Amino acid sequence: MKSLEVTLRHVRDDGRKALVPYFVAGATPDWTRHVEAAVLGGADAIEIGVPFSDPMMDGVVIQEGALRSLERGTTLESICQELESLETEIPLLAMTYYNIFLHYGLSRAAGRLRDSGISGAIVPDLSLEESDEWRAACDESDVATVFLVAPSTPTSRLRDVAQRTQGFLYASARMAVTGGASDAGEGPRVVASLREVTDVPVYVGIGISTPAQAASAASFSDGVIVGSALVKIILDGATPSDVESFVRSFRGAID
Amino acid sequence: MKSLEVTLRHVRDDGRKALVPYFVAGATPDWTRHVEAAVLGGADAIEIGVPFSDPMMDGVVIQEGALRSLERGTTLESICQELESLETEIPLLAMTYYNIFLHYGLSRAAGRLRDSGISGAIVPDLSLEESDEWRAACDESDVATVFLVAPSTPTSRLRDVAQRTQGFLYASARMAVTGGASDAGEGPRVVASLREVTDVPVYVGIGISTPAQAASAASFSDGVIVGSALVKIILDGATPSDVESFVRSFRGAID
Amino acid sequence: MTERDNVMGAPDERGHFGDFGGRFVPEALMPACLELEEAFRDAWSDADFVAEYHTVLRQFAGRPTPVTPLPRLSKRLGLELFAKREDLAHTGSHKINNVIGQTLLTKRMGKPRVIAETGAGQHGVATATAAARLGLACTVFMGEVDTKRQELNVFRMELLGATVVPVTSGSKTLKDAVNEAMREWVTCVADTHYCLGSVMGPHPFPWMVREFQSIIGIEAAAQLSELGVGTPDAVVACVGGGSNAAGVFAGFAQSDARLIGVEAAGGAAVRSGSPGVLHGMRSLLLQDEFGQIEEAHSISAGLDYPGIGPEHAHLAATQRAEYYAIGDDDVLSALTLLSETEGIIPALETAHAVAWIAQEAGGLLPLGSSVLLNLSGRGDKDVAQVRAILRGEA
Amino acid sequence: MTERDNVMGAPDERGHFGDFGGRFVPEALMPACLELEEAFRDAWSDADFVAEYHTVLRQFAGRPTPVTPLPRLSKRLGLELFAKREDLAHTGSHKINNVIGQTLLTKRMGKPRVIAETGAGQHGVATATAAARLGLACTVFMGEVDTKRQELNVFRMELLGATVVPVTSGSKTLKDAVNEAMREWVTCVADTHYCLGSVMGPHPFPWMVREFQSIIGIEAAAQLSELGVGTPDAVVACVGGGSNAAGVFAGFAQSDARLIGVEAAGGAAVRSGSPGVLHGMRSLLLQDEFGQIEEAHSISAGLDYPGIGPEHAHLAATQRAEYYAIGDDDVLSALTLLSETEGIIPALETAHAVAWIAQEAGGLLPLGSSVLLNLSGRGDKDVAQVRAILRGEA
Ligand SMILES: Cc1ncc(COP(=O)(O)O)c(C=O)c1O
Ligand SMILES: Cc1ncc(COP(=O)(O)O)c(C=O)c1O
Repeated sequence: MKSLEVTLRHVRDDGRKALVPYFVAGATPDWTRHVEAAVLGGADAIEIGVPFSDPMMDGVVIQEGALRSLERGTTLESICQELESLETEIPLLAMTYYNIFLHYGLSRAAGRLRDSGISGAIVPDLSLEESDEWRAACDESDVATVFLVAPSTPTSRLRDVAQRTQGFLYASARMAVTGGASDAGEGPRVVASLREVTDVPVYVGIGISTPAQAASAASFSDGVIVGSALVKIILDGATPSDVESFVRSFRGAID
Repeated sequence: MKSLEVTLRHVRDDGRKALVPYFVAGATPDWTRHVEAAVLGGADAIEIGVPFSDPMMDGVVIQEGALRSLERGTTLESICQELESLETEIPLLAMTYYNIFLHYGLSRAAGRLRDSGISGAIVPDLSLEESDEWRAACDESDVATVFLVAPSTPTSRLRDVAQRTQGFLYASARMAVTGGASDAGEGPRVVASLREVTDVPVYVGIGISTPAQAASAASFSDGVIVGSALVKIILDGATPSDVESFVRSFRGAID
Repeated sequence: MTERDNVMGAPDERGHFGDFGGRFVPEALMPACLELEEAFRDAWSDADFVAEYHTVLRQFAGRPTPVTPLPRLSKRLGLELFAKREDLAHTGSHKINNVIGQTLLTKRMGKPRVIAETGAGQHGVATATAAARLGLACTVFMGEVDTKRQELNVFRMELLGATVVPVTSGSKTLKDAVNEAMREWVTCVADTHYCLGSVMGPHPFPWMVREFQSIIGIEAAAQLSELGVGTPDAVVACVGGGSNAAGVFAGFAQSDARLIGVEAAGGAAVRSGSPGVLHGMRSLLLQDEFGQIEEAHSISAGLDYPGIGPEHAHLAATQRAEYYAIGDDDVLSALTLLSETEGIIPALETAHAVAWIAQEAGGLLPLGSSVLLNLSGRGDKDVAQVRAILRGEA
Repeated sequence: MTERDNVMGAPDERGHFGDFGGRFVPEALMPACLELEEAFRDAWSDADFVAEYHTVLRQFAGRPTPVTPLPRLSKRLGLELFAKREDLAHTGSHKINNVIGQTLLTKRMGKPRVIAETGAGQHGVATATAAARLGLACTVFMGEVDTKRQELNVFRMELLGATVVPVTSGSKTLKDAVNEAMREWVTCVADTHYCLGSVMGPHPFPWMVREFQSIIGIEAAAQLSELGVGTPDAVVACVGGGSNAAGVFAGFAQSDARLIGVEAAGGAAVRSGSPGVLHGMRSLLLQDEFGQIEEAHSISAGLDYPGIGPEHAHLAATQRAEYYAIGDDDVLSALTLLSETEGIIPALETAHAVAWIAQEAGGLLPLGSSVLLNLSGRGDKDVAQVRAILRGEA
């Protein structure tokens, strides 16, 4: 079992719902301060979005964040360097599209992640079927590979994905790319099906933009991922303390 | 033999080269004065162009004359009425496209021409093959049908056309629509071929725009037709006396 | 031979279809018309020429064009509709059939150059295309008004190596382009063929162009049989000069099918015209009380002609074919209808035929009738115009 | 089975052509890709489906398109040239072959709607066309920049009843239209098929689209035999995503013919790209040193794509096919050359292949070679652009 999973199972075993905020690395100059503020606000893990030119699974907010970050010259390397100075105990996960790692070299990328304190990776366009090489590379460096499932995933396939995921399973609450949504989506059904096939922690994401939505999602899952709503306030100019209280409000709602 | 031909043969028998100026009837309000001036200037016959919307055999000058005339409301009827007041001994010929006569009614048209003093008609788009009805109508009214030949007309066909034409044969000096030209064209060859098959008077036209050209054409034919060059000075504002001296200059050249 | 057997046969030896047709041209052009007639008669009875014509149509122009069942529109209208797809022929309309025949004939006559008139530019583009293919020089006369309305077609002709001459006389549209082409032809008839674009003009053009277009109807009749339809109840085509209609009618002249030509209301020579002579033929023409030719007015440049081919005048007179007229207003909705239901954007010309079918389904076309629409051309050339009209910009 | 026998066979069960291909999509889309694969496998081995596909191609799309000998250009270049005339297919390019297959499959899967991406609009128009024919709803994603450059194609799609969504993300061109279509597909995959326009994307698209396009090569091989040419020395096609090239290559994969793909110099994924993952596939991509995808730049919108279909990457890697690049400057003169010598105005995309042939006659193409050019589309859509460029306005 990868360190990430060990840690996150502990969180669950402690009876705590995990809160995982998502950041677009490099979207603003002080992005690592935002990450630290989120930790202060009560995050259990952090998703570090590495910007890609063609973010096919992302809605307009995260696209905009990625664009700004790329325009600032952000690269996987620059992110890893900046993360080296970040002091935190909680797990960091890299989230990006496969081409970034592939181009960097898979083993080299996994090693670079580990060296900068990242213990997991979410690669939304890397299907289970194509993941052997990446998982092998991650294994060399104790980086966990987190897979997603969606409302469209059939039960037979849920089992396969659950078997391969490491750290947790990312359950999309809806058939949509990242971005706000007003309804609860299909989270309850998806999570219920997963419970039948796995005991890995299940976190719900995609479209969770308010503390109330987070509370509802946490009620049937092991944790929630908050992305676009957070990225939006940052793009709109939030200070680290704004971020801290934003995260705290979600923390309060799910505890 | 139609009266027109009797008259024109007399001209030839008198050793005189015929001069036939062309006018677009109605192109200017005082067009009949122009005609009278031409008679004074020494014309032997006059071609009265009845304007048609689609003058396929005419170049830009006569097109423009026809357009102006039509805009002034000219019709076959209006022309005939105006001609009734014209006092002249020399023959008048109507020149127009077949649709004008067809639409007026062939017999009625021929009768109307005769009644207004017109003794011949030139219909450039009426081929020999299609001319039976029109010639029959003309026969009822002693109107002569003048045919054209062109440099492209083969010898066998020259004979047919010469046999049918009445009054004279209109020999096109060149393969062109009406309008000025600088060279002598193929007039000599065409006329020479005609001499072999007919003794009907042969007049040369198309592109004769200077007295010198007229003199040259008259040297091998029985007469010349002067169209665009004359219409041009009229459209440019010539007075009746301008017309008279214009015609006189041609008269002088061919005598 | 019964009368029906002779429907759409050859004209008499002077080119008459009943009271219409003939050869009303300046003497300067008579030898060319006679030479052309002889060359055509000779070529058309020469198996090698006919084979070459068919080979070029097949290999170059994309024939046979298919007959397409139109199931969704059929259902909408309560008819059994089929479309003969001339829109799929090279350059986008039936015009190519004729110019391939005429340019091959030009080569055979040993002439190195063709001239043509064009309205919207379809016939001009087709002629420039066939001329490029054979290495013939090509000059196209086009009304100045049309060169401006159809800039891109002017450029297409130029890309194909043709020279486009804007015609500034008269109404500066199609009718005047014909006049100007005739005037030009007089000057160069020895080495130039006038490639006329429809079943009009002096004999042998109306007959020859119909023969070159009859491939449409011959193919369609065979294709409908293959589809199990047999003879359709009606064959419907738009009519400008009448070449696509004549071409498709030719395949059904001896059958029981009703032959229906649809003119533009503003250029309806059969409905609003009277007999007269223009452009070398005796036919039905729009003209005023003095015999002056009137300008046609139609949303579609290809139907913007004040006359109709003489054979159509004869088919109308003998009632073998019926002619109706459709106004501009109904044309746009017909264009949209066919586009949305069947995925085929027709030319504005063709849309007249569609409009008539849509209007008469259950009327002059009893429900359940089988109908062959001659889809004479594609609408791509018209899309900018239609857009401007629908947006109220034109 | 020798190695050659397997060239252009089916990919492995996960959709790999050698090192390329596969299925790199969000989990949300995996079931749709799997379902599609199954539906395609099932349909493609169902004689009724295959027959229907062929019937629609024949009756509606105008297949077979001819192979046209190009005698005048052949003489000019010292080659023996033939063109496979996809420009004559309905809507003006090979794109219709693919969308007919995919829309029939959509119906078979019981989905009432399709979405598509488009660059210049050719695939969008083709999809809107096939959707209209079957009564499917249709939404087309098109970069905002392209909607402005190609206003008339937007309007054509609208006439056909489709909704066009301008894409404002990223470079606002084709690449981003694909991203946006994928994003949309995630939200509606249950009732919507994503009708991808080239041999790209996740398995089974590259394979399926190639199968639907292979009709080009299959027909061409038979037609060349009929013409007595047999196997040509070379088969040349332009390559954007690579669907027309794959389609024509498929008919000659097992032969001795050289297979030659011509990319736009500004979008030359084989010459200037490197392996990567984008739009669901592993292939050759234009990318910077960090793996960010670069924008392609080409005079022709249809080649303005930074990737290439995975099977082409494999054909390049195994050297079964050769890939070259042609710059914008040579494209216009090639377009003019074909127009003037043969009377066919090609699409700008196609003109790349023409330019390469003209450039390499006597070079990489020895004099006397027999060459099949895949004439993927007609140039009408490009005429306004070409005119503006030649006049120095663009
Ligand atoms: C598509 C199309 N249909 C019809 C016509 C009308 O000509 P015709 O009546 O000779 O077929 C034209 C003329 O340009 C045309 O382009
Ligand atoms: C005429 C034409 N050819 C080629 C292409 C390139 O696509 P592909 O490489 O998939 O054939 C396009 C794309 O729009 C096209 O319109």
